[in-house]
Amino acid sequence: MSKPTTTGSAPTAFTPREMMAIAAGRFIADGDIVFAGTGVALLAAGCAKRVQAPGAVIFFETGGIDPTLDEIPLAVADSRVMDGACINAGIIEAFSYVSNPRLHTIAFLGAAQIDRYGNLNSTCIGDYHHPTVRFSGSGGACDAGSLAAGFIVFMEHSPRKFVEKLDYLTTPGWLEGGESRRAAGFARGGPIAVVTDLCVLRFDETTKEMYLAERYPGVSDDDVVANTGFALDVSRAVEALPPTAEELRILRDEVDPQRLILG
Amino acid sequence: MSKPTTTGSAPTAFTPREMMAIAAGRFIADGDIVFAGTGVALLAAGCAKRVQAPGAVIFFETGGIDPTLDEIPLAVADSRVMDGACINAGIIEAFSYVSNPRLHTIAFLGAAQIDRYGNLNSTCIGDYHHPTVRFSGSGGACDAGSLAAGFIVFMEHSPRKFVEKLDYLTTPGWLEGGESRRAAGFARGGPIAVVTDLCVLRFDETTKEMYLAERYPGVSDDDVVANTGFALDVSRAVEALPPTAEELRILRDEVDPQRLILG
Amino acid sequence: MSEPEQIGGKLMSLERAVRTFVKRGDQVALGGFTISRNPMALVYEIARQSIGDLHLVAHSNGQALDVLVGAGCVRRIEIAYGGNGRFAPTCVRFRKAVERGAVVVEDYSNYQMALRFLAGALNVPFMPTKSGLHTDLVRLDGFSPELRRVAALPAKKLVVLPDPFDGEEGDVVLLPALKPDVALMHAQQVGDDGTVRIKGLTFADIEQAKAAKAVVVTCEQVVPAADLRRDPDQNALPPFLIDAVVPLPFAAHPTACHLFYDYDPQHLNEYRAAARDDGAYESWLREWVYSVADHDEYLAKVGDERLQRIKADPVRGYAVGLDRR
Amino acid sequence: MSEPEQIGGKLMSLERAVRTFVKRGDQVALGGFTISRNPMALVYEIARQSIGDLHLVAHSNGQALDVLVGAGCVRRIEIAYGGNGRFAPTCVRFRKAVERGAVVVEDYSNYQMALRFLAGALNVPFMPTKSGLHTDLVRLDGFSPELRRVAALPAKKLVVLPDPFDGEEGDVVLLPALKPDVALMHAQQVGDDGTVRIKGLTFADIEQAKAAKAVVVTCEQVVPAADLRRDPDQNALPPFLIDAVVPLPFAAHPTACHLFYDYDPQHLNEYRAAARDDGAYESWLREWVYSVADHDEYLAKVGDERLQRIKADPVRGYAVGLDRR
Repeated sequence: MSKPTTTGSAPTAFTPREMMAIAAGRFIADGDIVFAGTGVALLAAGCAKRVQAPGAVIFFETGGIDPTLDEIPLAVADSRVMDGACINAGIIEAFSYVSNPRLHTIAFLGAAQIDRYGNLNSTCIGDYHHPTVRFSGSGGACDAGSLAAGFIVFMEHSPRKFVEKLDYLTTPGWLEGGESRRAAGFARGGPIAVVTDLCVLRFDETTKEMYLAERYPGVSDDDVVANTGFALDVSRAVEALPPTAEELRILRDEVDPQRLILG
Repeated sequence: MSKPTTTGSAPTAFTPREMMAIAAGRFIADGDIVFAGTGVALLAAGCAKRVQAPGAVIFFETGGIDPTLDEIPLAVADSRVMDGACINAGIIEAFSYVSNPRLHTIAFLGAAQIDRYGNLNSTCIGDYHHPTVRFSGSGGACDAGSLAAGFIVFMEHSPRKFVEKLDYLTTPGWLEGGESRRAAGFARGGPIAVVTDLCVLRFDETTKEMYLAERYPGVSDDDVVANTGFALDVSRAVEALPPTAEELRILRDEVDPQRLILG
Repeated sequence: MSEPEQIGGKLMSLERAVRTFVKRGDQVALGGFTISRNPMALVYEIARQSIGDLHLVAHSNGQALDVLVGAGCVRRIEIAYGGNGRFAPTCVRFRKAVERGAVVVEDYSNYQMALRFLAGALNVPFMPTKSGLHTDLVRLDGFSPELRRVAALPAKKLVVLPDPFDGEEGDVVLLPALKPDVALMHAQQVGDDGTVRIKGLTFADIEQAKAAKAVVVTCEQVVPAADLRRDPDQNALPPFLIDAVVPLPFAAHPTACHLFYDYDPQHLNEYRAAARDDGAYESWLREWVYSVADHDEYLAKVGDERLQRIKADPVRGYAVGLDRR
Repeated sequence: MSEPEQIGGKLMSLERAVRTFVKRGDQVALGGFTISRNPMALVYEIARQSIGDLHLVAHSNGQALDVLVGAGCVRRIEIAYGGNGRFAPTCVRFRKAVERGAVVVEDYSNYQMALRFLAGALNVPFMPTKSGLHTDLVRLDGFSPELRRVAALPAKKLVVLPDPFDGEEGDVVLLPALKPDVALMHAQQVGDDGTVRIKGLTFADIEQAKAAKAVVVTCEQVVPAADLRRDPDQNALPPFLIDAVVPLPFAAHPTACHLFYDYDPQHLNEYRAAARDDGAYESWLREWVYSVADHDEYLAKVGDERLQRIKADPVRGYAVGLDRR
């Protein structure tokens, strides 16, 4: 099936990547600590901080906390996460903040596969001992998924990625759903939403199963279902608010003026 | 019984405290990390570094490592342990060095009581829950006694202090003697010597029981036995080498010129 | 940070910081070490506000511990060392209170207490160590099971675990995490965004702050955030862990503040002398704590001449040649 | 320190440092993180000396990992992340080697690996964490029991322990300590006494150095010890943990060294392109590693113009406005 590439008419035309950054950024509240990573996650964090959450702190798992970000870092160890930070911490110190129950840390994560409970695979495809495709591995994803107050997932929406069963469970989401995450020993956390190039998905409060929450303008329920490798409840779906002109201006002119991530 | 207060004739007359500092300092080898504390321990470390162990590192459990010591610190948290140090570490970092199997850390410790196996009490006299006398507590003594490559104890020699049974075992020595220290789970360490105002005591290689190794000039075996609250092997005792003129000069003119510890 | 000059609403008076963040019965972590960077102004204010039944947690503490105990604010203590170095090998009011049964103590070592703060900071239930195996620190509880229950403490002082990897490591001691209600500390500088910089040894202050549910910092100076953010490597704590900032020069007196001032030997000696006698100590408390309205009045009592005398050499960090007898 | 100019005999050439401290089959900890402060000169020299069968341990590593794997020096890897950020979301030679079964991998997370280095640094058998419960990181071993035995690794990848304090904490994961044979790292400055200063983020370099049996440091500058001892707060490692010091400007190239130079986007892009094809990669290795005699020749190949282009702004720490596409 085909996906929309640009939606709307000038001056509020936008790309799916722009929509993703803005939709994800809307989940951030003032005062949140944002475990940002790089790429579109960083755009989302940058938008959130400039739109509705000026007191949010952009945080890198390497230990760079609240840097100026005058330039976009291309890796979480980039010097650009250190410049003007309030503190350059070690890795252990950085994750101690992620885990700190006083702090409302929200992580942005990506993955190669996701299942209906928001568990993530960023390790491999195929048998773990003889993988057909090897990915980078967890990095800090498992840690953020385990310890943060919640996380938001960025995914390209395709049936290869939204799967019935993960090839490897790298990052704990709602595990087997229901109360299983708490029962496993996690005091908090879990996936809040999945932001794709088609839509925003959320998780049922009781079953913890993924459902379609918001379709982007121009996307149908069928588009989403066709690109999802498991059965999906679409009964609660509404159309997402498109990016405002102001959101787009901030994203393009302030967050990534060099278009290093927007492309 | 009476103890000698000054021994020998000018210019090599010396006090028991001077003898203690110099006798203890002689146990330090070049390259040792010396867990120094304050008081006479610091004098011993200062002597060792200037006499036979120029490459020894004077180390404070607070984290000040190899400071200039242009002035004598009066507590291990004194700014004088920070000035000119190679590193100002945290407490956890400091004890990680004590525990590091690559490093030969020798600790100088004091105590209120010691038993025949070199176990130490610096916590209380009487029942722990209703003590008749309360002392400062372990501080880092239990840690150094547990983790360092070895330790040397400074004691005032009296039957009240050299006891059959400790009121509280704060710092592990050879525990119940023999192989009991290794069996308890310690990979290394244990008391090397006890340096008192009368003598130097060491521990039998097999039984780990304390024995008299060196009497100070002018001290008899009987003086030592009378001041020790448990049976003591004196059969191996020799007379200690008195401080040399050079050792005394270094101690008095370089290590503690203000006589803050020598008195 | 809409109002940097107010440090996001965290800038407050000593009186308000203590009233807001220290409650009767709280578990309080004391920063500093023996005679260095003790949060003394906060301690005097706690005594003035008569906040009682405190549960103190510290590795080695001296003057702050002794004044809080002496003023009757303390009910329980978990600690490794109560002393002031050469100025009181065992803190006098601490010693008397334990011997009289006025406070209950549970003993650990310095490393053990620091690791317990680290466990709290990492939000894990315990930290392992080989320190203390077969000692009375491990064998003897200071707190009864009933007290543990009533005070919501871990069910056990600690746990000795055989090597869970079936190797040759032998036993290991598991130390339960500490999560104090409030950490009190004194720093050299706080940025007007709330970033904290400590110079010299940090002891376990950073772990204490991360483990605590609230953090109150007194400081020598509030400086522009940009000054501290020019070298983030040197900063100790981020703004989002700090609840109250009280700028108070000499707030660690009579203990030292590296690069700013030395300990005050005369004050510490006079304190020790007074502490030995109950009556003299009551007078001391009246003179130096209860009858003193605030920190300015305290400093006026100490006197400019004395403060000048302990002023630190800005390179060496202490008062060179100070008479310390 | 009888011969400060020789750093107590620890000052040595790249060739000698590698020959002395890196042996076939060693467990090697890689410092740095993805594209920052990787010990690249050491890695190139290991490849030139054809030291094989290495067991790499790292949290997140990129370029150093990929070159060592690509040059066939690596047999086993314990790691959290093999990538170069935007310059290779998964390192290409690493990916190919795993898919071809040329290396065996055991996966952990960043925090888990950092905690394992901390356990080694503290010389305790394990560290606890709540991270990874019920994931395949905890459920699936990468190494077989036989391999664990032969390679003298801990008998288990990790242990899941129920709350030993009988409280409400639930399960906790115990991660076994790492004690690498050698830690390789690159620092900005080393004093002529061997004191190491790292500027910017330290990642887990400090824990790795403390956990390792030997530590080899390349550095941008050797400076007088007195310069570093003027502010001991800023120093990362004491001299007594350092075995070899190799002063080599740009020894982290093409990864970044904060305050000194940025990563080299052009080099990283060319590397990725070459890595995709076995033949092209062989040529790349021949051109950039095997046919290069030493670090000076390497820098001459990179060229002054390129090195000037990536030179960092001394305040911001990176090359402002660098073309990073």
